[in-house]
Amino acid sequence: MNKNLQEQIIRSSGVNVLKCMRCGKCSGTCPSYGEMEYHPHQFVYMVERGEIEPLLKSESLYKCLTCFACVERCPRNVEPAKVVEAVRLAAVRQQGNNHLTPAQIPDMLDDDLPQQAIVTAFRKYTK
Amino acid sequence: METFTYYPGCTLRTKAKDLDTYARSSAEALGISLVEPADWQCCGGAYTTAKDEIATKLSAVRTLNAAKESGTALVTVCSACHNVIKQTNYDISNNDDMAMKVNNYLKLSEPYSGETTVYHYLELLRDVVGFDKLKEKVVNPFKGKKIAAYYGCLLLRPSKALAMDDPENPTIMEDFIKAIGGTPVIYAQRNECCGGYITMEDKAQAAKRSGAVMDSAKDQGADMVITACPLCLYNLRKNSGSDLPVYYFTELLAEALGLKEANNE
Amino acid sequence: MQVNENKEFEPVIVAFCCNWCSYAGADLSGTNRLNYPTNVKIIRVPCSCRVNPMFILRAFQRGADGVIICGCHPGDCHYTSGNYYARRRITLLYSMLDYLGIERNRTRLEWVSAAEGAKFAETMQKFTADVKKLGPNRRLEDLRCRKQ
Amino acid sequence: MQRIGVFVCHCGTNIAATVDVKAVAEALGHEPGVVISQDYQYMCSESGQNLVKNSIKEHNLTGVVVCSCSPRMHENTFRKAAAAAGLNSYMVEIANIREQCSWIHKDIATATEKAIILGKAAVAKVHLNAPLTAGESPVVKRALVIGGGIAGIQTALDIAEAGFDVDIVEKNPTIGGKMAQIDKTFPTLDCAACILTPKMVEASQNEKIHIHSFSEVADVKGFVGNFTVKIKKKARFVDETKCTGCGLCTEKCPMKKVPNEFNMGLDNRTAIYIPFAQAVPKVATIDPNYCMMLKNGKCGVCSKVCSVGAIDYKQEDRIIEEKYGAIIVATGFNPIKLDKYDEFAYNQCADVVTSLELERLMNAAGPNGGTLLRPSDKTHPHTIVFVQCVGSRCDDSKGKPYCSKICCMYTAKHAMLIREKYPDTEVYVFYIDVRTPGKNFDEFYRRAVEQYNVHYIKGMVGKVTPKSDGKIDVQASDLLANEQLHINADMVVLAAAIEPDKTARPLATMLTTQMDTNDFFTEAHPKLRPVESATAGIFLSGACQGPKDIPETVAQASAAAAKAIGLLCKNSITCNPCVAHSNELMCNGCSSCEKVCPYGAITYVDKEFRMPDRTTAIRRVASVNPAVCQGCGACTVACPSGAMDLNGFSNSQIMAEVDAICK
Repeated sequence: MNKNLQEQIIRSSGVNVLKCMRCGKCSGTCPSYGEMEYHPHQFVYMVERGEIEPLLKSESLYKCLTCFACVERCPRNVEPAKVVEAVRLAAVRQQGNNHLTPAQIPDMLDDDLPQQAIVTAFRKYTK
Repeated sequence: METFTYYPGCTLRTKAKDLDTYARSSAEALGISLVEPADWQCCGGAYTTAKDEIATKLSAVRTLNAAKESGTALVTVCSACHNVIKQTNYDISNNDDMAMKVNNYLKLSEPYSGETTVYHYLELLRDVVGFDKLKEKVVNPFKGKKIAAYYGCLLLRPSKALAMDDPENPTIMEDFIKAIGGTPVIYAQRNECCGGYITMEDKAQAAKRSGAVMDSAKDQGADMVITACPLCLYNLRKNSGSDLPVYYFTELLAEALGLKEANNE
Repeated sequence: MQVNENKEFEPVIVAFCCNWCSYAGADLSGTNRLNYPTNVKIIRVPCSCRVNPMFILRAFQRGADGVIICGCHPGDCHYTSGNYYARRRITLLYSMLDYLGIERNRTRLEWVSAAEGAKFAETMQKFTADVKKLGPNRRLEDLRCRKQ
Repeated sequence: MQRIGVFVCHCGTNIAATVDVKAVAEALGHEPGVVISQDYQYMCSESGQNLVKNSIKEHNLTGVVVCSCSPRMHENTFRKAAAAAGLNSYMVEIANIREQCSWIHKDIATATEKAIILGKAAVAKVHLNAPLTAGESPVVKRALVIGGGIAGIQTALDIAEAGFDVDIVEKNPTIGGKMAQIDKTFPTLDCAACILTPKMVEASQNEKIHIHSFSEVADVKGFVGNFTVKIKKKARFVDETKCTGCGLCTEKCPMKKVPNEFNMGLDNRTAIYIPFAQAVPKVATIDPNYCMMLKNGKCGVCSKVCSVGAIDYKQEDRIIEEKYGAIIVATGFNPIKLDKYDEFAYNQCADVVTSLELERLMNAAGPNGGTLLRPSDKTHPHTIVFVQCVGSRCDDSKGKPYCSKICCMYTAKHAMLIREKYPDTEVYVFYIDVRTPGKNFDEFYRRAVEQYNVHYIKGMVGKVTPKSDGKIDVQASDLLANEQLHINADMVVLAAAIEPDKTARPLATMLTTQMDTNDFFTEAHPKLRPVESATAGIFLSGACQGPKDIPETVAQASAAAAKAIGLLCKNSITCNPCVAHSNELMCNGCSSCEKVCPYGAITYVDKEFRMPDRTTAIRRVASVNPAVCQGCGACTVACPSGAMDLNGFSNSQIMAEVDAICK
């Protein structure tokens, strides 16, 4: 249980995790579910329990597509994607913890890849 | 002729020129003048919802403020730009703390507090031109063509901020398809994410998601898919493994209005 | 209420509520724990048409900063037509208050049904905020009535 | 000078938690005329009332102020207590420091300050109170039941049983309501029609019960014991007294493509129709939106085939007026619209249905004659997925905040019935919680799991994708297995939340009764007066007050009937003595009051007065009939000379309250 980290995530995301009624609809609707180690409902529950460290280290942070399906469909208006984003930001804000470096980019490019993809990746994965 | 501030965004200048040029020529034909602001900046591609992020929101506010200063509404075409700009505008209007911080940074001549109206090009067609009016101007209707609209995730969500259409049961693209003479195909995956954001890192996941979208559209009998997003177009064409053609909606618009050949000359 | 320069201005607001709709609406906002400022003090009357314009002037004279009258929605009056009488009387009172130079926003007539607890609370919040903006009622207050 | 006693109630912690009751009692003790000021934990309890009674006797009180809950709650309690101690009931005033103070404020200091001011206003008013004597008003021995579902039918039958006339107003062409559409009932699995239709017949044959079907309440005036109600009998274009219900017209009607609302639009009916075979009254109705004769004057087949000449294309809406002593609301519920939840593809796929639609699909009198077939292609479904809590238990922005209560049980019922009849069908139920409080309810659910092997999965469906081969991909989470599932289903059944009928809100306005934010009627007390509304003479029956299953609805219906009977048994009720009266010495005979009185309670009489010069003169003065006056006070304001005043709310009393608040 890490109170400081928990408070930071809650403040940064603006999400009230206590509104969750544990229906699992976020995970039922998540298009990236199969790729994730921790699923959307677990993000919410683990933040409620203050178990932030495992989330910070998890690859799941970079599997979330930020498609907001969970945000739109949550019956309790909990907005799980905003929790994932807040944890991801907390992770990449740590010194030397950028998920993406400019050096990696050339290998990922092809002729048709729109700029949008690169711009977005840098915004989401680096600080 | 009604004038609007037009924000193309980074991708429309390079890889998605089609989306841009057809949008411009069609607007002109429909009696709408799109004026690009000087020195616009990239919107950043993704909106950071975190409450403690301010810097990443500034470029979108500059664009919004440029429209405010010119006294016109702002029009975007790219789904991602639209999403970022509308979410920014919504938060500036509804979150005083954020509005204050943003304005403290920007030091504009007059603080910006969400005054600008933002239209997606589709909303422009629906709310300003009107689909009925558009229908009258169509010269090459897509008769008998079964067209599947792909909304993706950016155009509709979060619905509170985007307020464009019903997030689960949208009709704006279908109405557009009807206006240009086509037959819309409704399929359940039209508002699911194609996985575009992950395409650089995880091709397999992008292929799985875009494949699901294209399969669902094809399964319901679509002849083609249209989108407003360059990344969706790329991902659906490149990674889905489907033979179903994917176009920008503006390309079909220009063709229906009889402008496509003129453009290509 | 004395105007204390150090403290935020807290207006005195008198609310006349008809027994059948608005008083019940006020009770409902209580039952639903919907907050509104303590400045509002409710006087129960059988019907909005029981509110004599004289009561309103008396309130202003005694130092009230705002007076709000709440009744049933048009057409729903428990006594058939009382709220219409109230509406006409308030319209006349407005022209008199205009003549005296009392801001119109200090007096308000609102329709609140027994089912509208939320509307009651919102109306009171809004009215209190509006009266706060206007500041203390000085024009009509009879200083001889002021409690020292 | 009055001798006033002040009694401040703690209401447990309801008041005492936010208002310093001791400080209130102390402060009010210093008010002029107050001889005793006390606080007590529960002033409405017997010992609290005894405290009031004893104080009245001991201190020879002439006035009482109780600082407690709303006068709408306990004013009568304390008036009775005062009367028992020999003090006139109307010497009691209530300061509302609960609903209008402690419950809405959080800060103890300001809440206490406000409570003291409210108390002072009440003390100031009591100083000017005068003893009043209540008159009596007769009770009309007839009841009105609004809504003809199982709740309304049961209430009407019970009232009729007690010997009183009762009218049922039902907006549809037949009584029966939702229960008539249901196939089987839980937890006994007996057929709904088998237990409902005899009751419908009983209601129609009981000579004390008068059914106004296809009718609506248009207007309500009056008060407990004496309501005047206007009922709109909508034009059904068929003479009810002539129609025999033979059904020939419905067979011959050429307009056969009208969505059948009784079968939830799953099949079609004709433009002239009888909703279902056991309809009561069994009378045809013409739907003017589809009837070609009514739309363009071309057809008239029904009129030609009707042997009794019951068809009347010229029939118009008719308003009838009736007097009632009591009104019982039984307007019931509807499932919500599912447009907001199209991730479940309800609008995209015919085989995604609501539970009520499934009832019709399974019903022997339904569109498929009781064989469960998919609406799209009439084939047997082999995999069925049930989704719970669709629109229930939501954040306010997303749906209904309450639990719809009946879904867990009817889903277990559906699952069990399907497994019983079609053992080759796999049934999955996605649940958040299974809520089965009730007699034999959990046992019933367990039977579905253990005996019938229904797959209950803790989790929620997130996306439904219909496919062109007729299958439906259901994507859902299984929280216990920590897995995302894809089920290749043939049908999806959504347990849509239930909401009060749309007619309830306008009705509440007409009846001046309270509703909560979800449009359910509010009971007078959530525990102790669950079937009465806060408005005297209006009672609540069934799901209009909150989600309920059939046994609960029937229990509440009978309880509401008992309460109504209690009222109808009385020959008269004590009426309000707070009526207007005119000071003849001040009256100038101008007739202003007479013109504004909505009840015609004021008349003018010529009276002889002794003048100062010892002559006599005849003057025209106003006179109020206290039995007719309802005490609105319109006349008091109209009176230019200040002669007219209202008992209990006199000019001087209200001014005293104003002064106390403004000080």
